[in-house]
Amino acid sequence: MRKPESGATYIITGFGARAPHISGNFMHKTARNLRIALFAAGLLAMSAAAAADLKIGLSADVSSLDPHYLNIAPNINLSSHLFDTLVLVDPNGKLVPGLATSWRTVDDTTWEFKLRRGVKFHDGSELTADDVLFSLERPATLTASPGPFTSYTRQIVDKKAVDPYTVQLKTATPYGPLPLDMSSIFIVSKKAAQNAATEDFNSGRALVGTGPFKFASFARGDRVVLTRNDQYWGGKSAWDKVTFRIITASAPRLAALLAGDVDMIETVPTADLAKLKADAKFTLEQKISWRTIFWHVDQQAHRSPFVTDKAGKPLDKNPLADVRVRQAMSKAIDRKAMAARTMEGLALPASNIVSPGIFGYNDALKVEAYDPDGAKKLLAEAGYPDGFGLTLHGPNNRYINDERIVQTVAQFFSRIGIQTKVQTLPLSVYFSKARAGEFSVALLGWGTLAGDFGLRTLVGTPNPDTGWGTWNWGRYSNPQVDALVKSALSSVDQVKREGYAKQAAALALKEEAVIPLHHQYASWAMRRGLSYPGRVDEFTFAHQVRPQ
Amino acid sequence: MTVATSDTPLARFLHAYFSSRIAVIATLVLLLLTLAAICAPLIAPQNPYDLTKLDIMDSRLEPGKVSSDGKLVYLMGTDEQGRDMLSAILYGLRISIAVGFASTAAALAIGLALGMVAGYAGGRIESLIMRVADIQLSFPPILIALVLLALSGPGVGKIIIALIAVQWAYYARTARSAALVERGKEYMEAAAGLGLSPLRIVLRHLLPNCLPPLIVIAALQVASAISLEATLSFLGLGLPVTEPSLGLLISNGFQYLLSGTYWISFYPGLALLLTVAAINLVADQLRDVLNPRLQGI
Amino acid sequence: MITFLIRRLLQSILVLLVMSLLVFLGVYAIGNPVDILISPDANQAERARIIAAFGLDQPLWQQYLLFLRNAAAGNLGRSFAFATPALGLILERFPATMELAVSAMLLSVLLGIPLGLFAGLRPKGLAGKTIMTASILGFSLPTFWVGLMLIMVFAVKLGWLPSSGRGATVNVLGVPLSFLTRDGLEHLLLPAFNLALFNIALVIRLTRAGTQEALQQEYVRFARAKGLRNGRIIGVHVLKNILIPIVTVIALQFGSLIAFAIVTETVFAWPGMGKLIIDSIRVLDRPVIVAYLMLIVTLFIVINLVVDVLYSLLDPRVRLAEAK
Amino acid sequence: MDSAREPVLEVRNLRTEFATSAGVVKAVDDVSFSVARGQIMGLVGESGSGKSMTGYSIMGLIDPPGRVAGGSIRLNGRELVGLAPEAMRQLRGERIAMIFQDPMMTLNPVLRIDTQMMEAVLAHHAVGRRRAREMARDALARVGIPAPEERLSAYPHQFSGGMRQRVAIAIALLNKPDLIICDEPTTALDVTTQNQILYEMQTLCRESGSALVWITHDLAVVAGLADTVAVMYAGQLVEQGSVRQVLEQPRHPYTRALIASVPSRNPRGRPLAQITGMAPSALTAPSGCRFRDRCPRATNICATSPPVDAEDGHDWRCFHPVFEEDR
Repeated sequence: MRKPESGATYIITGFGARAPHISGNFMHKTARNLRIALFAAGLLAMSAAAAADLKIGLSADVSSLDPHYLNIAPNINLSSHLFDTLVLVDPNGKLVPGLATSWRTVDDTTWEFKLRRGVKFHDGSELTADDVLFSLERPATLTASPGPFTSYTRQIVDKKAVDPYTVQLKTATPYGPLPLDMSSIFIVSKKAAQNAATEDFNSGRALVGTGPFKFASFARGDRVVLTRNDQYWGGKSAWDKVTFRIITASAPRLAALLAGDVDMIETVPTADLAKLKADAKFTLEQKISWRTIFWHVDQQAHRSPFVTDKAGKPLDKNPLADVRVRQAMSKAIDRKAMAARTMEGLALPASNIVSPGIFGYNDALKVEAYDPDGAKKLLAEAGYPDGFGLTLHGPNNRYINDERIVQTVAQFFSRIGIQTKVQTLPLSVYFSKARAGEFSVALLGWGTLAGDFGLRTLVGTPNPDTGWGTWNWGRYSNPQVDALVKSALSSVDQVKREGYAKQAAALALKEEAVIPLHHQYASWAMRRGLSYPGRVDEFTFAHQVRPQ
Repeated sequence: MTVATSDTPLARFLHAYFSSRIAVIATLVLLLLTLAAICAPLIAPQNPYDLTKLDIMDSRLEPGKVSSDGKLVYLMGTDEQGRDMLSAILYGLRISIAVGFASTAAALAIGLALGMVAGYAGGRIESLIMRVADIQLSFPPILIALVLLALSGPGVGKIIIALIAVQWAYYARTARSAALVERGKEYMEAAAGLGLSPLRIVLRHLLPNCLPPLIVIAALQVASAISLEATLSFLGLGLPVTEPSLGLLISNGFQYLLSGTYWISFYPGLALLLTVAAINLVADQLRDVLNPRLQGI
Repeated sequence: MITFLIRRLLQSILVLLVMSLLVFLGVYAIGNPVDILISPDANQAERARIIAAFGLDQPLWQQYLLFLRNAAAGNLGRSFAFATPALGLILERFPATMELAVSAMLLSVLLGIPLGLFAGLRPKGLAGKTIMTASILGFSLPTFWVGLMLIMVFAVKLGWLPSSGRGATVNVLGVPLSFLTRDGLEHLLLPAFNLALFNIALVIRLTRAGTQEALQQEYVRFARAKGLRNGRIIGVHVLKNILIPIVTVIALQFGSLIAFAIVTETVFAWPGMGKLIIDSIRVLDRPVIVAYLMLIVTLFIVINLVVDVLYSLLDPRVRLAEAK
Repeated sequence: MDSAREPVLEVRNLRTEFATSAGVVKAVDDVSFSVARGQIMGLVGESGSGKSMTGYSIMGLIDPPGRVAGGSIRLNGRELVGLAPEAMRQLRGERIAMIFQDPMMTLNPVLRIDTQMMEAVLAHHAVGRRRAREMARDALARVGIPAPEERLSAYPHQFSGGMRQRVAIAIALLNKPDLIICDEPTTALDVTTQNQILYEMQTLCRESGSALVWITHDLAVVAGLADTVAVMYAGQLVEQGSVRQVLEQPRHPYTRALIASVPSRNPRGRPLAQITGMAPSALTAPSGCRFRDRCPRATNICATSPPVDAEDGHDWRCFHPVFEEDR
């Protein structure tokens, strides 16, 4: 753990220059934490052998152990225990050194990553630039994947190992978020993985990483067992053995914690928060998540599929295309009441599409105040004094209390005269239909560690050639916003980049490109005696769980 | 019962039927529940489907609490949307019972028609209908409904279709075997000999004789349709959230069970239990009375 | 006998074809699995490439024909979500579901027959009536609700049994089984009981009805006239006769148990096929859905055959008819 | 009645009642008779007359809601009414046996013959299974079943009706009982088989000395088989005596009508005599003389209970008995 080189090197984090020496701080703090952890672990190990076992109830199934196969949260969560990335994300969403100790731009389109020296894979071999290059190439070779990691490697047009501990990556155009992309690609051992198929990862044979844990066993749909990697470069974990139990239904997951079958669970059902808070046997940890919940609103001028007059006849003109109507809808929502009641405290009213603290968050934007009278006035101005008919769509069981959010918002809309109906659908149907533009107003939750990324995908003008607006269901389009986002993405200077991102956000949200509702809280509950920092990206990392 | 002395078949049936105290109670409970379901809009304190009537600030109130505008006492508490549970249960009962009865009635009609046609016509038509029915009966109802709903998406109409698809074969098979028995009897030949039209023979002669076992099966099927609907709703494949049936109410309240907010799940559960148990008991008694030899479930 | 088997086989193949076609049409109508599984940051070009990689860009009939060709060669395709052969994925979870279903079946027989016998022998008594009323409840209670109640009472409140999951397993002939360990048995008890509940009620009612009918039979009267003890009359003469319909129904119910395991597995986080199929439906993992249904159909064919065999073993009259 | 011989079975004022929702039904009402060793008594009546109930009462096989409400049943002098269930069980199949009407139904279809025979031995005697099997085989041989050893391992459905009834008879004879009650055992069989079995039963009884109560609706059977005969109507004995007395000089109008309705007794060409009206059940029978609605000789007095008259061991229950001169 060497101090980063000075001079031309600057450490890049999600917050860019605002925390130039975060890396050093991180090292220091980590070391102290580790000492404490080791001490505590030692104590516990003396008192009871089982104390070094940790059982965690996960809310989603791990579908594959291949770290490059499917880009979904549960898989990434697990892979993070076995593998490292060049750039790591700290609990607050900031980028910190991982297998790369530092990175810098050589020129506008070339990035250089310095590798940590002396890092050992689980099989004892040492990490070199070869493994990194191999790992960056591998996602593109997994053509059978429906959700590949190629989104994070596609900007790289060329890569080379300058020496065994230095890697250079080249992009076609200036590209600021590359380090963020590098936080998503797990570095595997070339030796173990080069001839391995996905099956070999699932059996554990090819599961050779540098992470804090080694693979022990995997019972699909039931549990994954890991054991400690004593050679971990970041210090030994407090846990000899970690068992992840997969309990997707929320009530049984909580029951498992209450019954003592697991030590800790993620995604605590909101219904039980109050009870757990009051129970001295358990500790609750909450953290604002990166996930923002908002409405996509169909902004096409012509007829919208679920907008009708009050009698149910389709309207030829789409009222939602009028910014005043969208503002009225936003004012009609009592976000505070919803956070308190529908979300039972697990939400922070939102004004942005990224959470506070995330790169690109614009704190100049204020949460729209609850103002039903103002909303009615705006509706009248827009020519709908009596409102109109509308159906809200949402997924069931994708985001925290999603089905209830839709219903509560329907309540609010009804009060300003918009006759609102609700339809919630299973994900399988929902995403396909939403993507096909079959809804008028549809709920989406989005988590990202960079505001410009989010804007590009959510409100950028949809264009298959540039890959913009892939999740822009409302088909909002503003060339000014597009231009600003483009400037942000191509800025390798992170301060400038964030500036553009904030401007773009302000512009888009002033026009209610989407109607933000809230940032959800991620939650963890654990037996007393454990502590977890809580992660903005909602992941549950055993190595960050500490005995108190 | 007062009808005990007269001696029409109906009177005999009624007398036998009401000789069991449990059956009397079950029938009364069922009538009461059905009445409550039919009159739900009249007797419910709130229209739980009217979003303007709900107030999120009243969410998860305990039974007996007063609404924030002071106008309403929530006898069975409120759910997470601030919906009066009593009203929601009454409306939910309405949907559950409607779904149960509608799907059974439709399945009965379809199954009866196909079964009679099979039994009466015989030959290739018979073997085709019965082959399909047999194949379908070899699969558990929940599996068929699950696949159909997964493929069609949720909705009242779709769940009714799924429940019809699950049930029709029972009736078809029963109707056919009853028709076969009747077909062999002399009066059928006589009727045919008299030149009566096949339709008339089926309606006037076959139908009445097929009915008793079918009524019993139908009664049992109403109960199982209601609980199947509840189960499918629990799996997220049933009805839309805004117009919850009993099963959906239970599954909405499911995650509150451990936290002590029991009423969201408990009262609908009780209503469902009462409804299904009452129907089952009625069906049980019907079987005993209509056809003592009809065995099994 | 052979024509019977051939006919069954043809029938089953037809069912398989219809089923798979339904799934293809259905999944096609619902949506595109890629939309659910795709990485949020993927662009349109990547999406198109993935769709092409799965062959989902081809006309449906071509996809179906390709599936048929592969299926004929024993290849049911690879799961979209898991990247492993769909059939292997299901077979991996098959033992857990089978274990659950078999335990539930045993429980329903072991509890249902004695209770039903008791109720049948004393239909007017308080205990008999209580059993019958309880069996109505067993029919009427929603499985998922009972499941959570069981967890609440036995795992959370009393702390006697674990709340969910499968316990330690032991490999027997390469099949992981959990009922051989204490931990495994403890984990098995609640879900098995939950799953068995409906069938316990069913067996009780069948047994009671059968007992009451058997008691009316002349052979029981004759047995009594022979001066046999009650135990023998009930244990041999009555039981052996009512076992025939019970065994038939229970064996046929086995398919239903496997299907209903979907609910129990969801509630108890039991890592069986049922959970897999629900998840697969959620993400439109067509190969898994098709493979699951294929396996289930095959299983049911086997069950039906087993029922026929059992029937002839139990009922000598059938055995003779077969021998002729 | 033959008082010279010691009665094996002596029934006095037997009353068997059934509690139904419509009230108490007297299925057997004030029935008295006795049967001596080696003797065969025919118990005749229409269906529903209570003759089978009488048999079941003797066997102790009356189930709730029925019960033996009064009277006495003595077997070799031992009182059976009120006997403890276990003591009664020990007698059943051992000292008294019963054979039922339908041989298709009496044998358990899912148990092998040897099982069903051996259990009858083992329920009463502490013998080994081998011995029990030998006894079973011998019993089969005795009732004329060829290749008894092989037939032992067969199932009931592999036998014809007549053979099955022989098996039932063999089972009844297994423990050499003092009394055998036969409840229309030949009704379901064809005439040839019926005659064979009748003959064999008679022989077997004479050999073993068992007393026999033969319940039937068929007077012709009684005529060829029995020593004495008792006629039942609506739960009561209306007439009894020796076969000769009852069949040749019937005193009760019902007995007379019954005899007149037997085809072989009718001269050729004359229509069969029919008893008018429906045979009553014990529930629907009128008070007083139960036959009075259907009786051509009935008068007002018949509304009261008729007395029992007796003459030379021949007794009848009638106000207006038929004598020779009336014919």
